[in-house]
Amino acid sequence: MMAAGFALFGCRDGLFGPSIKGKVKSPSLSDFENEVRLALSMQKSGFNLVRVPMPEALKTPGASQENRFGMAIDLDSCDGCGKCVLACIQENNIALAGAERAKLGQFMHWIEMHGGVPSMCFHCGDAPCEKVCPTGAANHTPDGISAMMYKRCTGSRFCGANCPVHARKFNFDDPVATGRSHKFNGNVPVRAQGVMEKCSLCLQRLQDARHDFKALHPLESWRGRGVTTACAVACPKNAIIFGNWLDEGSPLVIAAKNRVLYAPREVAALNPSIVYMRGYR
Amino acid sequence: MIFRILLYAGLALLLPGLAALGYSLWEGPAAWSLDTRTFWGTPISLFVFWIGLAHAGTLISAILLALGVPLDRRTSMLAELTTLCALVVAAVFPLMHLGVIENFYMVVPFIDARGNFANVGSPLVWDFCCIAIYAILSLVFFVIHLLSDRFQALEDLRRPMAWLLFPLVLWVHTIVSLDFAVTFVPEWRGAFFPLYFIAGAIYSGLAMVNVLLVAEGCRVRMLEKLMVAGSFVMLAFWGWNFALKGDWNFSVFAFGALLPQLWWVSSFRESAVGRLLVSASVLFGLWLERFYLVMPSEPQGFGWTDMGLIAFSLGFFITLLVFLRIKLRKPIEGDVLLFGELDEKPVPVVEHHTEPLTSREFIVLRFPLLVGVLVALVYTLWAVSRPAFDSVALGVPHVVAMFFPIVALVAAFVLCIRPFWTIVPRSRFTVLASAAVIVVAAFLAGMFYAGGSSQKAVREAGADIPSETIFDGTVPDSLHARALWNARCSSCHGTDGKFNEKFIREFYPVPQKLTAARLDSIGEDSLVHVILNGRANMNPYEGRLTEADARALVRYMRSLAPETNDSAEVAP
Amino acid sequence: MSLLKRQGAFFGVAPLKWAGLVFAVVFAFFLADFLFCQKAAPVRVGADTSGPNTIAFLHELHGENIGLDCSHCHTGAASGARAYMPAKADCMDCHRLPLTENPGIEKLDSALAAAPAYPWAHKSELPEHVVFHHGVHTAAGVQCADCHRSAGNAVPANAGRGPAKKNTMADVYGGDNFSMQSCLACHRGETFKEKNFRPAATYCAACHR
Amino acid sequence: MIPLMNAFACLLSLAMAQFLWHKPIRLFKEAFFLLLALVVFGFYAFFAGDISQPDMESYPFRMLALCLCFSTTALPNKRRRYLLMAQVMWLWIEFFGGISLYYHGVDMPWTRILAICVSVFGSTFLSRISQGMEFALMAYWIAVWVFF
Repeated sequence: MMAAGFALFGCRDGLFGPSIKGKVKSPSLSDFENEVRLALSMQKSGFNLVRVPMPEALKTPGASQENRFGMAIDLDSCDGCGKCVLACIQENNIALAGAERAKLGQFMHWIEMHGGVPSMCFHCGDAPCEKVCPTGAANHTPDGISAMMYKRCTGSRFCGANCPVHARKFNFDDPVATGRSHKFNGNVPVRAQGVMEKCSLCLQRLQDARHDFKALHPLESWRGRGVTTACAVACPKNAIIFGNWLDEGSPLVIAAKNRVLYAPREVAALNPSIVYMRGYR
Repeated sequence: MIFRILLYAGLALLLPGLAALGYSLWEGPAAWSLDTRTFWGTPISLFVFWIGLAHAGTLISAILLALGVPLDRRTSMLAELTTLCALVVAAVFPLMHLGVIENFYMVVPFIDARGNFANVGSPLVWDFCCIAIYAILSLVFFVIHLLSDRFQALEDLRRPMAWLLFPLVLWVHTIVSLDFAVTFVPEWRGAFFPLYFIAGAIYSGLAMVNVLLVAEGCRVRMLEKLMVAGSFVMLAFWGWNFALKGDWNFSVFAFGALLPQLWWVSSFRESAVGRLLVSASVLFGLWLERFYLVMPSEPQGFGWTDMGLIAFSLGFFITLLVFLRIKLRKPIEGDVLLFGELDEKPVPVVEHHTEPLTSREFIVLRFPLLVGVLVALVYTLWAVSRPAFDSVALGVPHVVAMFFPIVALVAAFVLCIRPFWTIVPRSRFTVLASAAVIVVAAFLAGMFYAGGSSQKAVREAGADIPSETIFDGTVPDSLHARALWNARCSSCHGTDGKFNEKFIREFYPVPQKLTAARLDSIGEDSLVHVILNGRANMNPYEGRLTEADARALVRYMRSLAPETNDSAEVAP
Repeated sequence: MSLLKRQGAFFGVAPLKWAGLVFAVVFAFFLADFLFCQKAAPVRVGADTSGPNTIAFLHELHGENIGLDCSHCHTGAASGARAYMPAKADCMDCHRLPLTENPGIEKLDSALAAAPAYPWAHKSELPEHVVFHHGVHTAAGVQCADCHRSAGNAVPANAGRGPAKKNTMADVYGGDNFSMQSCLACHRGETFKEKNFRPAATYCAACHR
Repeated sequence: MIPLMNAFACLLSLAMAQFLWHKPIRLFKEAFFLLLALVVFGFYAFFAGDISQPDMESYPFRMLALCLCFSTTALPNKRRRYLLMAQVMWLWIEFFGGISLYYHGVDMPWTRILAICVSVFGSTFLSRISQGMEFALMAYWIAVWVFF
């Protein structure tokens, strides 16, 4: 009954509070590099890709008609080195999986290799995860990012169950208390225990860029020029290109204009914002 | 006697179970077996199992009542009691399986101070509301039944309430099935899940009631036959599931459909142990079914915590049920008992034709249903108008799922308020108690409205000090320069290059006039030098501005300075 | 008829009791709201007179009346993300000179001499999952005092939601009574109607990360 | 192609309906025939249609509902009630099955649902169900089944 009482009042840590778990020192960069190497060694099998058209403006009410951010991953030049995974970890303070979960291949990485091809949340235009999220913690920004509001997440994991590509990672235990997280980037809060997390398309970079722009040009419209994601920066082959699908001048549109675009079969019908490029039209 | 044994058995299961529950609350979802594809695991399979039982109890008693099939009071009360206890057990699991339990209130589609609103398109929200409403109504139904032998007013309520509950139960369990049918998980695809779940619920519920009847030391042949007949129907569902997705589980088949056929052996059928075994195997088989349904992939590390949770659910249920059964001995057993041969020869029903929409139930229900529909409409419109849905395309299928439960709740309230008002004794205690209940409810509503408070961040020391420039990176353009000027220089030199009269005249000797011509003659570099290192009254900004900033400032200053020789007072 | 009678039974008996019940319900609701709502402690910055030779910093001596705007000392308040606290160097820009004939000037000088390089520190912080950019709001025409009410003009952050509390303390600045509620109220255009700001973003990811 | 399949399904359920609710009504007999019907429908759906189509998921059970509708017209007593319940079951399958498919991007079969609603509402007013009325109802159901 007392346990049920805890459940009612939500004392995750029982009577003693988290302090009992103690303070642990945070891991070093090399630990993360080792984990990425491990993840690459036991990477999942590849997607089977189907052709998709170039992403267009979203139809949902309130969706922006001038911004839809996304990425295109060039399969011709990507060699699956996995530098993007590490860059993503450092940008977004992603925690280590811990030994026993790592053995099962359950990493927290937002970017995972599927048959030598990086894959992350595809930021689907009509995302199944958002449809089933009970609290609205998983929701869509007007400019096409499938965002997570971690403070609003109640950890029902319905979104994770409903993601066709399993891009969502669940924080089974407290990354800080268990000493599995290192805060590389002060701009991104470390996710707490019990919330679902996933690729945010480097939301923080977009937010900062938008604000700095709006502060100086309050009346002009911001197209996200000059912003790029950590994985795109890190890619030595420039295989990952970030940009704005609705902006003719954006590097993304320029790169993808005369390429053949693909997406995994599971999400091809869900209007993904992130596509693969292979071959020329 | 049998009850005491059951009570001890229940406690023996409950206590270790509590330990497991406490541990999984402490540890969070990591405690039980999950993996990257199985996000729910044991608790939710238990939830589906017990909620199925919870629905079956009322379903059996309400359907039979609504359809006019006579069922004796004791059996039907047992069924309803099962419902209540199973509901309490089932309610624990969705709550404890959450990652952030203290945020569970965010699932309630109820306005919150910040204007957040639950996503009414999510089956979990439907679940929460439907099950809550169902719990309230089945409790009311049970209480009415409990008191119905003393008050005719309540006895008259039973059939209308049954007609309300009958669709509600089906609806609620359908919603539970939609939790799975809606998703993209290949193992859960199935537009037939509503029927599938309902059939499973009735089947397991019949088994449970039969088990309890064995404990009561009596039997109702009709229910046994219904159970065995149910095994046929379940077979069809499993067969179709196999045809659709090719997953077939032999143990489920064996326990759920094969073993129950032992009922045909008369010696088995006649012995209490035999009946117990048959019903128990049905229950076990259906639990297995739910277990494998909820875990699409082979569960990794199915450990003692899962066992403990199972033990907890079982022990909690038994303890609760037996406790209530002992407490309510008199009202449950008090009535005339007619057991057994009810269904052998169906009583010939004289076809007396009632004009459409004129049956007694309908006349009683007419007004409450109307009110219910109105309230549900208003609620739905209000909910959809919440700002949370500015960017969500809501369709009818999203909002319709909560419609009928709300109708049923309001209708039942309108239906019951008057008879209860007439029969409730006006003792001081009841008045105070009901008032207290209402006030507590209001308090809880207030808690939900307030929502949680997010704790402040602690900023590491020194972060307050501006980095040497607030615009790091590229060489500032004119807009940056203007911002810099307004922040750093305008307090003396004025935003427009005119002096800030209030400040300068009072405290500083006025610098000499500086026209565009003079600016040009001094030259950019030396002006930058002045800005960085200071001069007579000009402060050094070395370390607070980069040279790039200073240069941009000079250019900006130049743009402020008018070409004409008079009255330009731009001064370094 | 019976309905009427019932209502008589309802209200005829003891209207006071019913009124009391209703009051209790409403009270309980708001009590719970008050107890569990998002708190933010008022922050007093400036008038810190602890220590032997320190002097109360008064914003009204440095504000409008001598034509300095906030962003002169709080660098970035007008254009950056954060409004920083002035370093000692920023104070000395002006205080190098004797700015007044006031006899307290020696005390001021000694205080300034004793002051550390970075005398001020923020007392109120936003949670780290919240993004607030001062420059955007300034550019949109929001005055500092709209949110940071000053001794001069008392426009509390919760304007429109409650009576504007005229503050009596010398200098209450900073994040008193900031809540997502008040942010959203303004972003939805429910408060500060008279200033008719442009409509602002209300989707989660605009301010949260 | 699809209407043809539906038409055959319709005939099949009409045929299976002949076995149900013959006096003396015995629980096990009916249950057995229900099982039989479901198995037959299942095989039909499996072989006649493309299982991977989402709207085939509930096909046999929709056939069963239709079959029950047909069979209730032959009931000895309480026909109107059971007629209603059979149609409501059909409605139930269509509606909630539709919701679950709606989340997979399939549109709700509104016309069919509305048509069944109409017949449900209409048949609440049937006093006694004459031969002609039986025929009319069956024709209506068949039309709804095959064409909507």
